Amino acid sequence: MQRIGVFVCHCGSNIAATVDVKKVVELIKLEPGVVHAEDYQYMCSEAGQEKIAVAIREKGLTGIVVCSCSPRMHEATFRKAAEKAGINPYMVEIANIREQCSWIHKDMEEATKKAVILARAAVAKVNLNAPLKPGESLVTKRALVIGGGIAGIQTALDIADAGYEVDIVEKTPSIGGRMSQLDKTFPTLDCSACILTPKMVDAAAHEKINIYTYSEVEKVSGFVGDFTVDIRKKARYVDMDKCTGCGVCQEKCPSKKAPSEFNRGLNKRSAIYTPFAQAIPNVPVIDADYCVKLKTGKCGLCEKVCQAGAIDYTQKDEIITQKYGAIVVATGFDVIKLDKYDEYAYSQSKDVITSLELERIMNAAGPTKGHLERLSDGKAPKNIVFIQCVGSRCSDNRGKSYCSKICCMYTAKHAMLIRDKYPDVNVTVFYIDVRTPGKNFDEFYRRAVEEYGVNYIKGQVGKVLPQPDGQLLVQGVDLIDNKQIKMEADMVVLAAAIEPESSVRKIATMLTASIDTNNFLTEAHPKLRPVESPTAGVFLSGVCQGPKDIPETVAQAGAAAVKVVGLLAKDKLLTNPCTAKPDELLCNGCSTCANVCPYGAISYEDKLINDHGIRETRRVASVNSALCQGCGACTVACPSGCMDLQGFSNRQIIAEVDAICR
Amino acid sequence: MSIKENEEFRPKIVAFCCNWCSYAGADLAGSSRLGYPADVKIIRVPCSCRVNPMFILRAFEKGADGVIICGCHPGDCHYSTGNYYARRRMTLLFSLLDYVGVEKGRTRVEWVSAAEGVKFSATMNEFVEKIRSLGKNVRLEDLRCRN
Amino acid sequence: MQELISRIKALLADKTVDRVLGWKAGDMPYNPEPAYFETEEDLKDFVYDGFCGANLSKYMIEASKLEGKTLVCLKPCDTYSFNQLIKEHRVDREKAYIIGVGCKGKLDIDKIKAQGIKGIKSISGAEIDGAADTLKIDTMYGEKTCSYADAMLERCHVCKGKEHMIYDEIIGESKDTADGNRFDEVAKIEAMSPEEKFAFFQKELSKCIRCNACRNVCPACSCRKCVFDSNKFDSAQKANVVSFEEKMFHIIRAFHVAGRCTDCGECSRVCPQGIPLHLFNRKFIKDINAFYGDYQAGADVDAKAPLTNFTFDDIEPGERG
Amino acid sequence: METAAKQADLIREISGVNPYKCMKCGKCSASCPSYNEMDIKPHQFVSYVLHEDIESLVNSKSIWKCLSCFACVERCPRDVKPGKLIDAARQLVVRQKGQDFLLADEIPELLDPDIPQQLLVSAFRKYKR
Repeated sequence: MQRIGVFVCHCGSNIAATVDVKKVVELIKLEPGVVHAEDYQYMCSEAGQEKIAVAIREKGLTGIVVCSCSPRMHEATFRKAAEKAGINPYMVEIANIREQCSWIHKDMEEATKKAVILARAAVAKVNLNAPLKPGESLVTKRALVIGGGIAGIQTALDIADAGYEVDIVEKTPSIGGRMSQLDKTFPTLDCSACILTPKMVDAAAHEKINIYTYSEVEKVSGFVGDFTVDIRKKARYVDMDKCTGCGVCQEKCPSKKAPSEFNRGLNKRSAIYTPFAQAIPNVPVIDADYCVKLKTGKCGLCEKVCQAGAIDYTQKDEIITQKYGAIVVATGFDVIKLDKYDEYAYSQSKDVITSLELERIMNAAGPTKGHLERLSDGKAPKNIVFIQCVGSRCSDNRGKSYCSKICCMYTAKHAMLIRDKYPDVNVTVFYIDVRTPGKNFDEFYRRAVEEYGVNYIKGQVGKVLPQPDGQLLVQGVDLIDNKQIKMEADMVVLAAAIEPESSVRKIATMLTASIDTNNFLTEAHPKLRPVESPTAGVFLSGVCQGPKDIPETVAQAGAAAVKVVGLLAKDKLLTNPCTAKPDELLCNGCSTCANVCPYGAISYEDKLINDHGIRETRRVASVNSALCQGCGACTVACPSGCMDLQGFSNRQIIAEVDAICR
Repeated sequence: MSIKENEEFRPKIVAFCCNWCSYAGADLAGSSRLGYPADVKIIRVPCSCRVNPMFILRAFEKGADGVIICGCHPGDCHYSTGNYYARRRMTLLFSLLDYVGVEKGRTRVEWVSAAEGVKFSATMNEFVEKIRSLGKNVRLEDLRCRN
Repeated sequence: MQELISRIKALLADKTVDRVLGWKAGDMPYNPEPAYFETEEDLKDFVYDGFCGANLSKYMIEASKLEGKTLVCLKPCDTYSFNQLIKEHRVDREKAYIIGVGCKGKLDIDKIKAQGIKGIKSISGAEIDGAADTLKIDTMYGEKTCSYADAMLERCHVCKGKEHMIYDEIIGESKDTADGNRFDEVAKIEAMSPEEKFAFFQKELSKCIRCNACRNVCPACSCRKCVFDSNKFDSAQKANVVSFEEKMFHIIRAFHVAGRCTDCGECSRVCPQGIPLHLFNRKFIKDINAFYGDYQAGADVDAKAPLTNFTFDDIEPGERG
Repeated sequence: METAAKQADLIREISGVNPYKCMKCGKCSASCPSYNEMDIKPHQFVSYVLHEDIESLVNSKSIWKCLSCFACVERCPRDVKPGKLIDAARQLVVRQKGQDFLLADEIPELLDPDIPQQLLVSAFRKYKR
């Protein structure tokens, strides 16, 4: 029988206000095995931990139950405290009487009763705990960054500057991401390319950074410190070493009908292309869907004009397998599809555009060379209407329930830039709320109103009706004047909601990183661990975790990099000792467990077994504890109960069930 | 011990929650103060695939009135495939329990992510309500366990 | 039967096999029992007729550990069990010489007795070589007859077919005796109200005396030590006092063999209390077929078992298939 | 006061609308083809229910000017469905008059050039038995 000490935390008043902690102490003392029980203000404090240590020494405790907050919060704290006081850290169990009790119940009697039951269950479990010892695994000193936008670039630069090798995997032909598509950035109106391009160059030139563009992550296996990743390098049909980036091939290419991804499909590009002038690497790719040579075997013009001899139509996809200690997801975002918003006539009129399309139109390298003009007839617009929250803050099934966060600011930016460059253009913004938390943000928005005379109307637009003469009839409401407004516009700009890049789901599944209902990756803790995924060794950078602007993204990228560096700086990691363990005497050798193991951690061997004096060589399971992650799938698959999970054994769980149902 | 007629029926409910999603979802429900009845007691397991049918039957045998298993959404399992196995096992087990006359509402599987505190709380409220309407479990109880 | 015996003798004589796993005559004309035969002399008791329902594949687990080859007689439905045991590495194919014996349906003495036929002295017409139409029963009260089909085991009315799934040679003819729908009984229970279902199983299972015959005969229930005998779950057998213990036992037993049970029907055949235990297993089989596609355990050694497999869009627990 | 609360509850019950979901964006009013005819605008309907001023609603012109075109229901980003509130207020009046149900035979005599025909169609759809 264990000698168990129970420690009940008040958590200030968080627990004590709803749970009668004295009563819990009094009742839990009656449980078999409990030789000590006490309560304290803050068990997690230095003094609280000392109480545990003193009790271990004085009462010879062999097991500890702490009734406190969630084990996800302080299990590690109390395990360390126990270890310091000389008992095995895995002899500690937590009864979660805060998140699962005091915080959700109001009635003190009821909450106290439940707290006692939860404590009993923990005591019943500890009675069956056994000391466990973690194994060790080596750390591969190399990081993978998935996504080559500003988030990925910054993370990679920071990791590389700390002296570790980093690979960036980017699925498009160039790094740069969404930021490279922007014209200016708020709230200072710097030119986006002017501040991004140097970072791209830095990344490309960094000796510790290796960039795989036009590549995708195909498969991930392993675990923190020792991931093995397959990267598919898509056939580029251009030899990266030979190409000089002269651009002649793109000029001569006869197939110029492919919609330009970089310009959001607003104009066309050639089949062989670099997405934009500052692309890194400055090596084009051939789009096999449009290349005449690859489709019909005829043409081959680019090969003929290429003086470097870099064109290679025979190139094939290549799989690169690499080991990494840590993985950063920086997959970024896209704007939502607007096909469910017929009322805004996005698909009916070329002059109804998204804000990201406007960025391209205003950009000197864009489809209109930076001239503000209507895409339908090339005329200069006189009246522009901006509509906010298109698909954001929607609780219906058409849009997203969250605020996309960046739209208020970029719309103020657009309005201001237009009024600055074209003072005779009237700009109207329909808004629900203007949200400008951020340094110099509200000042920025006020300048748009006060200095640039942008007409902000509180209210929404109900519909946009294209007129026969090409004008757009905008019907909205002014909630302050309590008037319905009908106005003509020649351009309507929609602040479409942003959503995580579509490939993130697949990547999250490969990484077993959790994802929320909106496809944003979940952080390990919403406040305290915002750049880590709950999956060890996986970190989050940029909009894949939630909407954010450039400064926030860069800050988060740096934070993720520090977490990665902290991990890579270690030579060894302790592995989870809660692994599966077979009882050879009971093993049938049937292989059922191996069939469900996701890690291939179970193998079979013919082994001489001494079963109470009967010696027999037979086939039995053995678990590689370095590979086993402790999910327990095998324990249920095993019919004989031979396979058990250390730390969550069958008997332990049954004891908890019994204690709860008592 | 029989329930007195004027006494409100307070069911015993065991909730198995996987450590990575649902337990964290329960924590989020807690820190968001989204209440649910105290009848629900949570047992932390590493993954929904750790839940052995033996545990469920044991709970019923010892007098539980309902058992709910919560895990990561399919596709989001921390161990990548655990909840897929759990899904098949529980589908078949629940179907058999229904077949032997255990009311279907007494067992439930719900996928709750770490971000779904609201869903966790709503699910538990709903489940407790359901069990209250079904009343005490007598069909799988071991009569010797009654006091 | 003569052809079978002479072939067995030859195989024993030329040392192809060291022993034979078959059936020997019992003390009554209708209760032959599984037995090993090592010499020609032993074989005088060898019998194979309509009452040899016992599935011998499970005995091959122990036989696989013996020196040399064991000849085993397997009926078509027994071969599914044998395949399943190969899949689970419980038997050694190399140690087995399988004679696929013909089968025209196996008989259930209780069904004969239920027709009021008592004081049985001898039975003819159960020989495997015959037409298997009518049984002639010589009783203390004179000669009675009974149709072969009416005397068949429940499982033979839902026969899986006359093909042997695995064998070294086949001796004798087989017949597909199916004349019923395998899942009719299950569907009947499914259609009941929860109260009726509970009452039905309560009534059946309360007969259980926990003799473990079902477990011991089951080729899938072949654990070295059953969970109900070990302390792994604190679930070791306790005194038989109330009804639930049996329910727990039978539900878990059925769950442990789910996806592995070939529906050989031995559990129901051997139950001394006549509990239709196959109704548990068959419910699982019906559900597996409905939810995850048709699956016959033991038909294909390489197929993935339903419970160690999944698809991304499997139905959710509680949903109907 | 108490009856006002009761009536507000009734409107919520009939319409199935939770007015607390409204984020006051005004898209309903922006979409409404009868906006100018209405004394209480669609977006105000929601706040009237919220503030339990049902008296004003049932006496408003708006409930008879609403075309039941459901543009506001269709486009509301928060699933508040002001059109259903208006419908409910109208039903409240109809019920007070003891005319819970509408028969096809009664429609011709209800036809009035001032009432949009779609209102009748919509009412029939909703109140017929």
